[in-house]
Amino acid sequence: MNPSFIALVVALPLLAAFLLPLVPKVLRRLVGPLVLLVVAALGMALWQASLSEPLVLAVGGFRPPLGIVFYVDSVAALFVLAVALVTLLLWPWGGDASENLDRKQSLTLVLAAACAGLTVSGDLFNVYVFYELAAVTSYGLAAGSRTAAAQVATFRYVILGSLGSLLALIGITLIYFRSGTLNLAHLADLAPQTLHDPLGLAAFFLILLGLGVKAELFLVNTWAPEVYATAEARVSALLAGLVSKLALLVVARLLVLVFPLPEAREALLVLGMLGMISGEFAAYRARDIKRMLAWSSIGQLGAAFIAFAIPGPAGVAAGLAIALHHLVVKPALFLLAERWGGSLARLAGAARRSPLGAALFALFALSLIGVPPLPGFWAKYLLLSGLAAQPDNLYLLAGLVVLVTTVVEAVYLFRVVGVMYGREAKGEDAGLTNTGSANTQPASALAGSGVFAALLLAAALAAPLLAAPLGRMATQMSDGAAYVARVLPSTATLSGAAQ
Amino acid sequence: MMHILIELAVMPLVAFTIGMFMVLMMRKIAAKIQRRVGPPLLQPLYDIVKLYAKKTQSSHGLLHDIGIVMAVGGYIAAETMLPVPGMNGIADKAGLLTLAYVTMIPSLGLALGVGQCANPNGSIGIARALTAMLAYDIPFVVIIFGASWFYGSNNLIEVIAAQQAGGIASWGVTKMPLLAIAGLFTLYAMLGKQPFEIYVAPAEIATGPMVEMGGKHLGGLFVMQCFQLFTASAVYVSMFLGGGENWLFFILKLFAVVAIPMSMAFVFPRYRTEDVLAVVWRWPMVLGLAGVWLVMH
Amino acid sequence: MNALDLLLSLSALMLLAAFLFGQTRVYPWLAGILFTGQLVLLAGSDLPMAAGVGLEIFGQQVGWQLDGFGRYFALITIGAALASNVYMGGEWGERYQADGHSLRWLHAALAGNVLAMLLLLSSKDLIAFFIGWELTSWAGFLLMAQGGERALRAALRYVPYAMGGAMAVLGGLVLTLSWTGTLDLLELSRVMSTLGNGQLALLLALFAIGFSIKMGLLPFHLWQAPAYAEAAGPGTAFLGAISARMGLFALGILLVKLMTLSRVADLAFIDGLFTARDLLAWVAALTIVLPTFTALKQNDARYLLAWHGIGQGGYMLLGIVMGDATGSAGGLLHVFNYATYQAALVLAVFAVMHRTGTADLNSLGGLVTRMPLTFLVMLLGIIGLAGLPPMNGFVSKWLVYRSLMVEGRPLLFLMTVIGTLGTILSVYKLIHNTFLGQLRAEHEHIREAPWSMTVPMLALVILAFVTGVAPGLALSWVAEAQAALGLPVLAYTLGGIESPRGSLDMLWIVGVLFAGFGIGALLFYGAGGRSKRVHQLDNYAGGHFLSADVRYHYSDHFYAGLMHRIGPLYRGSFTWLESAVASATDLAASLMQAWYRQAVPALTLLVAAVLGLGWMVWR
Amino acid sequence: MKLAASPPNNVSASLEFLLQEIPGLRTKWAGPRRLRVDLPAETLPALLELLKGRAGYVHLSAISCVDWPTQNEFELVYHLWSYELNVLVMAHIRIPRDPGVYLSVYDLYHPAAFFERDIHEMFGLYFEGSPDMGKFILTEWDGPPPMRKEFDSEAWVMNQFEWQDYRPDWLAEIEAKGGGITTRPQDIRKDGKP
Amino acid sequence: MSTLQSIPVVATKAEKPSGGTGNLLANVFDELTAFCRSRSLFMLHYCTGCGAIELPPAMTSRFDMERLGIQPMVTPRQADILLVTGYVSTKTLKRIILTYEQMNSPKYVIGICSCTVNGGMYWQSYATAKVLADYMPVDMYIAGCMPRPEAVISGLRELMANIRAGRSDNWRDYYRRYDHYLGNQQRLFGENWQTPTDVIGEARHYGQFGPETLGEHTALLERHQTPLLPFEMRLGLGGEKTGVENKGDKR
Repeated sequence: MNPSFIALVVALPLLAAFLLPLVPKVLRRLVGPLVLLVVAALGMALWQASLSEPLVLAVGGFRPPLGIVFYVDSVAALFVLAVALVTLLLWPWGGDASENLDRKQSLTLVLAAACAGLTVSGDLFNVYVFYELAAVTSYGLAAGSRTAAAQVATFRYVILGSLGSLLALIGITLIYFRSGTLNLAHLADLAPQTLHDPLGLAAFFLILLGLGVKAELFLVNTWAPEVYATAEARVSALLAGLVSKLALLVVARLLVLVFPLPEAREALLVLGMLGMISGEFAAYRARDIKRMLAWSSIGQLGAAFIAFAIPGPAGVAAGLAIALHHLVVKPALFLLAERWGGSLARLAGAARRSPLGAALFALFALSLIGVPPLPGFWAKYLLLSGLAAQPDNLYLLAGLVVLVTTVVEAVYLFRVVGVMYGREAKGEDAGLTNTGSANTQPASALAGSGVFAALLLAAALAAPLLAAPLGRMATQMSDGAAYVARVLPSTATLSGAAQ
Repeated sequence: MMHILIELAVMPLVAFTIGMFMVLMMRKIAAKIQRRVGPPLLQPLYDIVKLYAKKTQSSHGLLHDIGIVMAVGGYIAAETMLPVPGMNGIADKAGLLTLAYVTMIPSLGLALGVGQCANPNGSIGIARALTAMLAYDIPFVVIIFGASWFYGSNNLIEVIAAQQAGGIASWGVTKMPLLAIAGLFTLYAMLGKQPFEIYVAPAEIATGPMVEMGGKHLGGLFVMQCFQLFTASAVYVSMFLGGGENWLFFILKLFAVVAIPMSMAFVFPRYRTEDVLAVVWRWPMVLGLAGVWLVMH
Repeated sequence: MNALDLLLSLSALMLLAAFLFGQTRVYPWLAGILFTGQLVLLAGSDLPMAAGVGLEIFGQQVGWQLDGFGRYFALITIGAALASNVYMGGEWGERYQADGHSLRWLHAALAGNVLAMLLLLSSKDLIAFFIGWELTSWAGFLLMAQGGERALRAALRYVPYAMGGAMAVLGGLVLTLSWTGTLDLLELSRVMSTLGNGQLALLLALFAIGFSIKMGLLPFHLWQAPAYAEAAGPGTAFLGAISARMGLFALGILLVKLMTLSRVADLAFIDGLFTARDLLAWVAALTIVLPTFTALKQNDARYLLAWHGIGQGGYMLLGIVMGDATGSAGGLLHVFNYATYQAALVLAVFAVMHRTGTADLNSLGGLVTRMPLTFLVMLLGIIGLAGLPPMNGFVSKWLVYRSLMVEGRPLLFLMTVIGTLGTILSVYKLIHNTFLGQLRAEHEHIREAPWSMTVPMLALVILAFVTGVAPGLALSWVAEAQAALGLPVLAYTLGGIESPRGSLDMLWIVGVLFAGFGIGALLFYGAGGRSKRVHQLDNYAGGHFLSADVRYHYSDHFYAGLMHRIGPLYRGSFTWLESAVASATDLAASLMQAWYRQAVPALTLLVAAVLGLGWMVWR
Repeated sequence: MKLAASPPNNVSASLEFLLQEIPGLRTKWAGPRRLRVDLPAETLPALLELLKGRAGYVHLSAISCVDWPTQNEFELVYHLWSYELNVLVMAHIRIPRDPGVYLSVYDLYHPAAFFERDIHEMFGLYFEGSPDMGKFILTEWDGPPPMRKEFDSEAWVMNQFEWQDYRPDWLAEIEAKGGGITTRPQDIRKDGKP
Repeated sequence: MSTLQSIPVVATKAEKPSGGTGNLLANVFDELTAFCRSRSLFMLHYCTGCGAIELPPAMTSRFDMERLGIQPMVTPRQADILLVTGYVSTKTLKRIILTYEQMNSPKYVIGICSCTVNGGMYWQSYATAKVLADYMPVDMYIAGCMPRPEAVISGLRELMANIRAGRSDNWRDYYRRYDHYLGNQQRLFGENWQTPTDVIGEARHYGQFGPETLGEHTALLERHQTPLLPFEMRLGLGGEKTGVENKGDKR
């Protein structure tokens, strides 16, 4: 498995996105899925290879500290695979005018490319470029549903996103100013001398805020509920499920390699707790499913932030488990919410008309809460056991927050289940619910969430088997020195030269 | 084994006869207080024989009859658990607490029987009777706790033996004065006479539970009343007055224990149900708890 | 495939079968056979039944093993499930299906509950325990949610309680893992008692809160009455009989096996004056009294019995907390006793509902002449519930009383007796308003409940009577449970217990009682003259001519006198507490939502950035 | 009866002045505070409203009925009382016997319902507009109205019941000593039967 | 015209103490029950008319009925003597008959005051029943327009003597000649007069069914009476689907 294939993972979707309009109309619909299938195959191959030993690709032959480096360890490979698969499942198959569909499909392909790039890129500037690319394409997709509400929400999202990117850029420049390099491995090597001071921490915080916009970090996630509520469910699923995880992954990698300091972890922990509390409690009062799912995803990402704040491989393992679990559950819920949008009252008695949809919703709710046989429980168990192992009281407080917010989450999720399995709405709002096929799920949504459900159940049954690879991935990702050794063969000479 | 069977028959008979004379004593006391001559010596017997000799009786169903059978049968069983001079029955196999529960079965049986009479007076009477039972059973149980803690066992035979060991000095009343007073007050409430007879209020609910009891049903209840008087006073005597060294003292103590409350009873009007609760939960309860505290420390 | 694997796979098979063809006529028979098979398997195999199935995940061994304590509860679970299954298979099931409910889901819920409880009872370590605990909660939720709109609402009210309890237990589990390094129950029983007082107190608090929520101890008991009352008929019987007792099983393991009662007694609030063990005892005592007197005021038979379910739980916990041989034997025996007569009572109430259509105590009356068998079941049931001699309820309550008397706890003893008297009053109200008094005109032609209902009820009540007359039969299982748990084992005989300080021999007591009844009957039927049955309108009413359309049955506000005295004490403070917590969550939620509706997000971003920087730089 | 110019000062004069408004009304003082008023039947409601409205006659204490078989008339007497004037007014009216119907004053004085119901039961006089004309006291009686003069109670009793000859031995002893019943029952009875 | 003496008292052999013939034990037992019946009389505390004001002085300390074994009881089920005191208005007579039928026999009726004998002071009134004996068998009259307590006590003592001697068995007469009494009652109350007590059923049950129990009056009663048969405890088992079966099984 020679390293050059890594570049394909990013280049292929990008190429396909721009060449899409030129392809004859007949083949045009097949280009996207085909490309994604190839990327998925590549991803699977990369994952097999990187499990034993991470792969490095210096683009264009320039030696690491100068040129662009692609570093693929098992976590990155897994996320590439995830990007390809989830984008394929959430692919805009049709239902629109053809030129509008072209635009959507190409934007999605660009987004896929950007996400793949984010996971594999080894240096900060590259990360920033791909992040900007992902941000812009998500603006385009979010406004895709052409309703006024979507336009306004996306506009607010654009303001926040760009401000965030600005802050990230300032942070990156600060780092470059202090350390003289942007390559992650080199930074990891130089960080102890140059970046472990208040200025370095300030740079980290700025990058955290910048990337946090996309990862729905507490201070900067006010855009999320509106965008997810108004955008197409497919787009919201993509953004909430996939893209936010990648931003989170980058922050985690930065935390592990460059800033393994307690202050940084503490910041992440506090923001994660606030995110979880605000997300879950806001969802408790939500009266409309999409907004509720939006707030619930903010809460879940808060939990992921808390998880990554735990030092050592335990933290990374918990973070990965929660991220992957949310990656599977949230898009499925958004797909279900497509036809069930709007106020909860419309859902009265929905279970009678679409029993499978309601059963899937209940299954995902159970897994989100962490009812044992389902993988959600193992994720929560890892998170809590990680938190309990820490001597610091702040971690115990975080554990308490996780427990309390889970109860709140259970209440609002099962309030929806209760409404669905309750009796039909009578009288005046009866007309509201059964407007034609309002309550029946379209085939595509059911198919999509069915696949996710199958994934979830497979993970539940094979939990013991998945535990080992997860552990290995966590140790591999949290081992900073190995990263440096792998990317920069003779560190001794280079550090001298760079001074 | 054989002597238990004999005692099973003899003890209730003895209890019934003593109970009958207690009823007579009660009516005589009432008469003397009201400056009347009072009933002849065997009046309770005449009443019971007349009731059983009734030619026509109206019954409201099988349960109405079984209620009376349970009432009388329950007390017959309870008598065998009460040690009397010379006969211990099955007192060693069932302690004080079991006796308190076995005496609840007759009232439950009566309640079921009256229930089937489908007479609102009866139902109201039973509701009040059960409330009164709730009232006086709580201090009674406190006293049982105190006594059994003091004697170290709730087996009546040992309780009596402990008291008779040292003559009057080791009687319950001398050792646990507060509990004895509380016990007497509770006994007074248990007998269901004047101030505590809200559930038999003749003018208001036509003798409550007994409203549809005629002939042998009422006869059964008169027999139960005799047993009730005997059992209550016998339990008190066994706990506080050293049980029966011989029959003469035993009977004297029994009549004394019943005479004291009865002499006060007929000058009182009648408490309402909530006032019965108030009185019985205030004085005997406080005395009982204080007595128990004293006994334990 | 050893015994426990067979047991678990059998119940898993039943869950699948119930889900697939639960609504057919064949399934109840199959389920009956399977349940009896499980019972025989359980009773027959020797202990401890180790299970082959197990998994190793994240460095923890997760396995299943059934010991004496678990088996005692498992027997009761499967017994209760068998009784409700027979009840469901008969005419009740047909009527339930005719009313539009799904019998398949009810059978699936019951089978799911049994499977979950078996998993919980046979857990070898805390993770398996937690898996079983959560599955039992959610299976319970599924069983409660059957049977209509009010049932669903009551079940939804249970969700926050269940999740709160589960999260407390999970928190405790995780802390135990970090402090002791192991999760296996056997090792924990050695290691946990060596923890410091502070750590032990936190663990006790977390676990005790989690377990007492399911058991319905005092502050967390509000969900249980509506949830158990509104569930479908046999569901209520099963839930009331055993579902809440899983909390007791967990508390038993926690207090006795893991932490050992002596260490629990060391955790003192005011240096030795009021220890954690006293706190548990007093919570149990209050749980006996308050729900029982709430049951007294209920006007619906199902709610009355559900409230009593909570009350009787207090006896069981009090017995175990006492810890001596008689007390713990009484507490554990009460689990079995209560399961038998409670299931019978609930099935009887539903038989009445099946025939008359309502369980409202103010619109029934006089059914004894029309449903005599159901009346007999309810009569023996209430004698058991009230704890009077011939029935088994008396034996277990007597054991608890005796241990309180020997241990010298007067106030606790007083509370239990107040609870018992309250029970006697409220059960008489139940049987009087339903079966005694004036038979309504519209109920004159109803018939006795069908065989499919009367047989399980009678079987349960006869079982209760037999174990009442010869308590030794049940005490053998209890002794085995005590040994498995590490409690001092009770020396029992067939009739009760022998001890100089006051013994109990039910064979003699019940024998003498029935001899007394015989003599009474002889006196009544022999000495008395002929008596004639009269119509219910041939009644004394102060000279007034009674007529069938006038309703003179005294049922509403039954204990008016008592209520005048203790009426003001019903302040509903717990309901106020629950609504306070609910409104606090609402307030927090609206605050959080306000954060997301802010007008200018960019401004907050900048302010946040400045604050963050400040925090990072000047830390 | 000419209208006096100025309203007289004392109570009785002012009452008389007031009553002049009713045509065909004759007043007669039966005592210092008792005024008998005779008026035609159809003007009675007007009188009642006048007295109630202008003279405070809020209390209708009774309606009594007198049976005049010879003149084939019923006489109804309405006893009214005023707490201000403290004078009892007895309004006498005569209505013919055969239709035996008169209008009810229930709307003015609610107690009239009972008086009218009683009179209906006892005299058979029907009051239109009275709330309840059902049986009042004699629930078991289905004979003619018993208070009518033509109803002979003793004859009805003689027809309905039989007597028993009660000659207890103690009466024989007294008679032996010369005592005994002074007025024998047959002397009391009109038809002379023992 | 029925005179008191002419009322046929049916002398049943069991009740009459036949002076030592027949087996001693049966005799002694009847002797004992007759004695106890006479020594323990429960008087129904039901004041039907003005004469009842004489009863309290007879009960309290000056005359003290209790020494004779007479106690006031509240409900007819418990009582033996029904004291009909004072005038008997038609309305009250209905309640008296209901109460009389609810009493357990052997039961005795004492007509206190002259109004129960021949109508007394209200003999002309259309509203009162004149002769109590027409409606129920009367055992003892205590005449007087309110007899003094001594008279009441002496009347009671005479009744006790009769009971002791077994002569006071008129309660059987009500069963044996029920048609006569029912006729008089229907004459006064109209044809659809009915009491909840099933007197004919009781007559059959207790073996007091004489030739005159049934007649045209009871036939009249049979036609319009809704049968008030007691609810037998029946075991209507069986798998009928609907809750309400065997409609209208009018027994």
